[in-house]
Amino acid sequence: MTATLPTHRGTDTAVRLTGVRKTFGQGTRAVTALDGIDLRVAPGEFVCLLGASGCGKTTVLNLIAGLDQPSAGTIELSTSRPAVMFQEAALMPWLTAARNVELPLRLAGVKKAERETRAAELLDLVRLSGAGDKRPHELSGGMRQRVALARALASALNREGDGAALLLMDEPFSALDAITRDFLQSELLRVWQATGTAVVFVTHDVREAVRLGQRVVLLSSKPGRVVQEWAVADLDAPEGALVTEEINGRLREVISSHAA
Amino acid sequence: MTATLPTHRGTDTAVRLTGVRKTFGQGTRAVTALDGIDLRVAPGEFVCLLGASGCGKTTVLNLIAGLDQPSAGTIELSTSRPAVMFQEAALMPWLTAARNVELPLRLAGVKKAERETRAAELLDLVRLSGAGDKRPHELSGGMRQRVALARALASALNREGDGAALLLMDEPFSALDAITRDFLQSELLRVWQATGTAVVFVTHDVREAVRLGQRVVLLSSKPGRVVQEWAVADLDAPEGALVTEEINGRLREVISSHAA
Amino acid sequence: SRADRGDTSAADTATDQGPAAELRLGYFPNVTHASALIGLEKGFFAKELGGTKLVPTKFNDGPTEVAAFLGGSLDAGFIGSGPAINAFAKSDGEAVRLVAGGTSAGAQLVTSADITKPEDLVGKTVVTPALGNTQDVALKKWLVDKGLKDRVQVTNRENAQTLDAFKKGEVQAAWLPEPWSSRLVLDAGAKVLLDEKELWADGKFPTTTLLVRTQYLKEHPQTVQALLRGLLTANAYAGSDSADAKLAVNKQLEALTGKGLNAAVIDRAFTSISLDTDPLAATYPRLAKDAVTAGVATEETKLNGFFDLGALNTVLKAAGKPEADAAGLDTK
Amino acid sequence: MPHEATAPVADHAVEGLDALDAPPEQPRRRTGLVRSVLAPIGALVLFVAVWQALWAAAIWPEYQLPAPIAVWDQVWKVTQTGQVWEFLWVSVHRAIIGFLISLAVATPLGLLLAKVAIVRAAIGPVISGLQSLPSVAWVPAAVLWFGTTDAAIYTVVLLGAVPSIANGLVAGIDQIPPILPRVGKVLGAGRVDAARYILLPAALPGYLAGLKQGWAFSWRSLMAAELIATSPQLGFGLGQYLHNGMSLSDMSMVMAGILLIFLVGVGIELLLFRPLERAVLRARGLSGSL
Amino acid sequence: MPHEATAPVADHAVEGLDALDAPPEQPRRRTGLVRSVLAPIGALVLFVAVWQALWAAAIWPEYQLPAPIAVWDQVWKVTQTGQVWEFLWVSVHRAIIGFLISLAVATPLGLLLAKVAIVRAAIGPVISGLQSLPSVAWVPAAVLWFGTTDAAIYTVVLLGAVPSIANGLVAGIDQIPPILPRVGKVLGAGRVDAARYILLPAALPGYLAGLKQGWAFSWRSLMAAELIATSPQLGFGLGQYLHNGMSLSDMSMVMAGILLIFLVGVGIELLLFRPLERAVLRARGLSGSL
Ligand SMILES: Nc1ncnc2c1ncn2[C@@H]1O[C@H](COP(=O)(O)OP(=O)(O)OP(=O)(O)O)[C@@H](O)[C@H]1O
Ligand SMILES: Nc1ncnc2c1ncn2[C@@H]1O[C@H](COP(=O)(O)OP(=O)(O)OP(=O)(O)O)[C@@H](O)[C@H]1O
Ligand SMILES: [Mg+2]
Ligand SMILES: [Mg+2]
Repeated sequence: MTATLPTHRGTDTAVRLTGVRKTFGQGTRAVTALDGIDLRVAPGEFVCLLGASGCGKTTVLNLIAGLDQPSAGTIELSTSRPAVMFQEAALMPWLTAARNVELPLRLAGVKKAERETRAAELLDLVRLSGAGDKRPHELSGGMRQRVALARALASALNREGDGAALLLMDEPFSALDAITRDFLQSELLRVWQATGTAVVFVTHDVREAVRLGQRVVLLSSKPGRVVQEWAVADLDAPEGALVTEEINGRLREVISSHAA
Repeated sequence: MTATLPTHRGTDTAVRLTGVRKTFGQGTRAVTALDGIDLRVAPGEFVCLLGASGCGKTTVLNLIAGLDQPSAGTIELSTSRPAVMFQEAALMPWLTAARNVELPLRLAGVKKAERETRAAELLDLVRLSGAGDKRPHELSGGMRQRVALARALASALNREGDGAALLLMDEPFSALDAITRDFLQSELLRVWQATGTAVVFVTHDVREAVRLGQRVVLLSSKPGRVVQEWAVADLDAPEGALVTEEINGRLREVISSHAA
Repeated sequence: SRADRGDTSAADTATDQGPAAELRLGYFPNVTHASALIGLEKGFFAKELGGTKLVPTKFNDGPTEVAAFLGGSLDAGFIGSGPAINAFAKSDGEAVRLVAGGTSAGAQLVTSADITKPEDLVGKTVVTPALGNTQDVALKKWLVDKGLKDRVQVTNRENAQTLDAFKKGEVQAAWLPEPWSSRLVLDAGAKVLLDEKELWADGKFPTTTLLVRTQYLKEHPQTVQALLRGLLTANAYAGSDSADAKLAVNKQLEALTGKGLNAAVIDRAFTSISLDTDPLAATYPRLAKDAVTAGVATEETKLNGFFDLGALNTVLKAAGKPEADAAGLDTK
Repeated sequence: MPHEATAPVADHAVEGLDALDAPPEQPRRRTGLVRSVLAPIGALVLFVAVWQALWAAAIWPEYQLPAPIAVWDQVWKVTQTGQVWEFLWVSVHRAIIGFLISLAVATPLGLLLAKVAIVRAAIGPVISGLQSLPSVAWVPAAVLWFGTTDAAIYTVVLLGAVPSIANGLVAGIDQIPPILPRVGKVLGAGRVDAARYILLPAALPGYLAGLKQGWAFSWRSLMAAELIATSPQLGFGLGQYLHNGMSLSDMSMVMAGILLIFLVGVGIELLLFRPLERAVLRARGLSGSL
Repeated sequence: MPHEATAPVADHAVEGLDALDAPPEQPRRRTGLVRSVLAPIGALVLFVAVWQALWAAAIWPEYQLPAPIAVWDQVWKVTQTGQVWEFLWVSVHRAIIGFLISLAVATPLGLLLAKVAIVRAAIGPVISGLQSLPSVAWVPAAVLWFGTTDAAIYTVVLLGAVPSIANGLVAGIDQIPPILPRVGKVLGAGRVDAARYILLPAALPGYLAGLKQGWAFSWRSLMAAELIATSPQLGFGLGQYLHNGMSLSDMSMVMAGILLIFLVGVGIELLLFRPLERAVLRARGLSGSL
């Protein structure tokens, strides 16, 4: 996993959301999930998105990925197609784990032999070297999540000269044990540093957010709005613990204010 | 949610697994997920199951629930049908959230009016009072998980005179933010104390396991075996932190020994 | 088992039960079933049947009518001589009896203008309406006689299709019953190469006959006689007032199929058929033999017992007409 | 305005399927309305225009390709005389009764086939084999066994529709994500409850596809069966009308018959299956391009 | 031993569908083998026994219910003379060619219908309407337009099978969990790639169900066409054999014809669709009771 790709820090933003609103449904059943989201991610930046369950994090990622259209506001991207890891594993049930990882390479027209090597490397990275020929239904929940991670990385790493790269991840480690999670966090950081891709990372684990991110963005719920941001790059352990405390407190506030 | 049901501490075990082995597939593709599992859960006991991703925790729960048959060994249950919360939400896509929660009651022949009241109470409990008439695809990942939790609770609370009750939960809070998770942990403890049901609880969060459980059971992987157990009932905060440290260390050992 | 019990069918034990409550009468919407059409249009059958309810049932093809006979859901019916023999043969001489003739003659081999003698047919395909039907047997027998058997192809098509195919030039020859031979001649410019009349003594051969279910015949002979009286009246009417009879036929055709034939076709068709209650029993052994010669059947059907002309002769006698002859085929 | 007219039918049908918890329709967008009314009409107009052009070019003689207007005249004629209502009534009511009986027979059969391995192994292939038998092949046998009665007609229809619906249900059940029946089991569903509350609703999209095919088979088989005979007991249906056109080799009548049969097929699709399908898929968030 | 014989065919078929990444068959358990061979045979034996018993009881006269042996004699006769191979060859090769053409036409059509809303609105109902037109209705028209040639026969077969396959594919695509096409999109699949790598394989279970129905339609339509259109150019197929049985009112010949047609249907099911279906479902962990 030593692939290095040209980084594109030339443009000044990887993503910019301006006044984005998203409403699902019509009439009386309409739900406004997001309202007036402004967010800018610099090229190569690692941004963590936090918020209560159901506040609209997934919706933000979907909008950035171009899978949904905002009801209002604009979204600018410097890349034509970000790599996405969904909240569900969403593996193709008819493909083995290895073939699932190969899929983005196949779609990009990579040759079979190279595809296979790269998929094997990525499966190795997520500690699933032996499970390449298993089908999704034969994998445990955490294994499926790791295959999805490998697939997202395959998609992220396979982009040549395509603007600033961008990786969107929706709770990628939620189904993993602490040790595997630790390990994969480091691997993710390594990949991020090596490729200089911008990352938008959704998580529920505040400590994870502080550990990984350069910036933490907190969303409120119903409707989702940006409540506060913290710069958390290069904090040492005690500082990190402090910020974590602070974010947790703010999160609690936001949730209870909503519940009230 | 003040339903109290007759507790059945009369029998001496809620579940007993003896020498359980589980192999998936045949021939060269055979995978032994579990090998020689011995586990006893007393009535009313709260047992947490820990282990690396893919070590066989879900398989243990499936065997206890009677959804799979062990390849060897015996499983005894004092209840005819444990309540289960799966790792995936597994909601019925054609039913609204409220109807999903009502489903176990409907299958038990509960009257419509009562069903609706109870489902509303449970949705309230998981903080989804407003989402009762939404369909699964309109819910966020965390919301789906909470509906599944409400459904499992509906199934667990609706048992009259059916041996010792048993609740199996597979990473029930993995998709939830810290605050909601805290809240639901307390609610779960309250329900557990009120009903005296035995609980087998799978989690990746060691602190959660120590906080909730009376006993923590650690599984090794490939094949899954019981490595060690800790009694963690009624620990105070520093003791808890110590045990958490210890379990984490052991978990790290188990995983790296496997990786070696 | 079946063998020990022997086949004692209900028909053998049936006894006269007086007039029936209902008579289910089968027929085709076709000129060769003219007696039936006239009788129905003019109410001759209903009048004679009196209290017996007449249920006319229109069929589209012989085999289905045979199936209805064998299945017991039809009491009497006009039908071609080929299927009639089949119905008798396939039920081992049980299910049906031939009680009267309907129409005789009315079939021609028509061809395109360039075919002027039988030998011109070599290498060509001749069409008949259906395998084993009256025209099919006649054509194949004729080919054998002419020594053309293996040099001329025979195929079956629905008459309507034959007409279109002839117009398109896909087909150059067909052996067809009325009104189709007339339609080919008048609408599609075909020429008559051979009229089947020429092959039979007196130019008479059975085209349509009247079958009755054996059990019905035994239980309700009076009803069958009433039906036959109606048939005689219809034939007589056709003989005396043929213009109106043609009109009646066309009216029925229009009611049944939504469209009548044009007058010229009806006129021409009527000249080649004759409506006669004589079943022409004497021709049947030859028909049975021809079927074997033609290769349609493997063994000659035994026709003994096929005819039951008692009712017909009673009616004919009452009308002061000569009795019909069963040619010895009325006993087993 | 076929579309607006369908809404109540759909709702009603959905109510009837309340057991399966199909949802109320969601509000419809205007573009959808316009599209679903205008698009088929556009397609129709285009088709007739091409036909008229071909006919006007006189490449084929009239008896091979009648003018659109000639076909329309035939339809108009039977409409004027009111006969068309008789045909439609005779055929449609029979097809619907036949379809409903098939449904009642095929649903338990499909459940058995899908869920009981031995039944599937034993008669699964037979059911598929039956499906591949042409309806006309059954006509003589049915008449022989049941006479020229409605029973014969329904036999032919059932032999066509039952295997198709049962196979559709089996396919639908085969595709259910296995977790759902497992959930049903742990929630305490017995065999019957599992079928009623889990399998049937979960298989509903596939089952509906099977029902559509089943309806097509019923209707086709009925048309074949109506060729049997016409009598006061059997009435005069569309199949007979078509057959008469054929035996008269009247192309415009044949095309009018085809048109009427086709219109009934399209009508049932638009009035019944389309809204049902739409409601079922929407409720599951499977809207696709609907 | 139909079962063992099927394995290579299945593997081959799966290879042909490599594009769709169907998996190799998994090792089969002995019980499965026994069951899938013995159960249908058991069902067959039971059926013949009941038939024989009914016949022996002589409730119906021989001409309504021929003895099993009489039907068998007919089959034996055509087998002896070798004619049966001609019938089978003529019919089966035609059905297969017709089916393959239908497949090639219906697959892109189905994709268009499923994914392009305007196409669906415009011609979706037409396709369903076409499906409900009996094949017999097309025969005279096809013969009129194309003469008694293979073209006429294939026209009838296509008109039967294409709508059915296309509708099956549409139903399959409608049921794809929406997340999968979304995944395809973010992984960079264009329209064609999405169809090839995501939609078609994801819809494969439903598509296969549609193919089964499509095959049934091809075969039925072919039989209907053969029943009506006959000529020396067209050869002598099973439909013609059946038709001759009907013309001669020979019940045992009719039943022998039905039997042969049925056996081909069952054979294709057992040799082709069953193993394919099994492989596809197994690969996805949807084994159910297979
Ligand atoms: N149906 C199956 N077929 C084959 N192998 C299976 C099957 N189900 C589970 N396994 C294997 O059994 C092992 C244990 O799986 P299990 O789902 O119990 O893990 P787990 O402990 O729940 O993991 P996680 O924490 O990731 O959910 C895994 O290696 C998995 O690949
Ligand atoms: N297709 C949809 N239709 C209607 N409502 C929707 C739809 N998708 C999302 N929502 C609503 O939008 C809100 C935000 O959902 P989203 O999935 O973005 O939450 P989230 O922040 O990702 O939550 P979680 O942490 O639980 O995954 C929720 O209230 C949800 O009910
Ligand atoms: Mg989310
Ligand atoms: Mg698990």
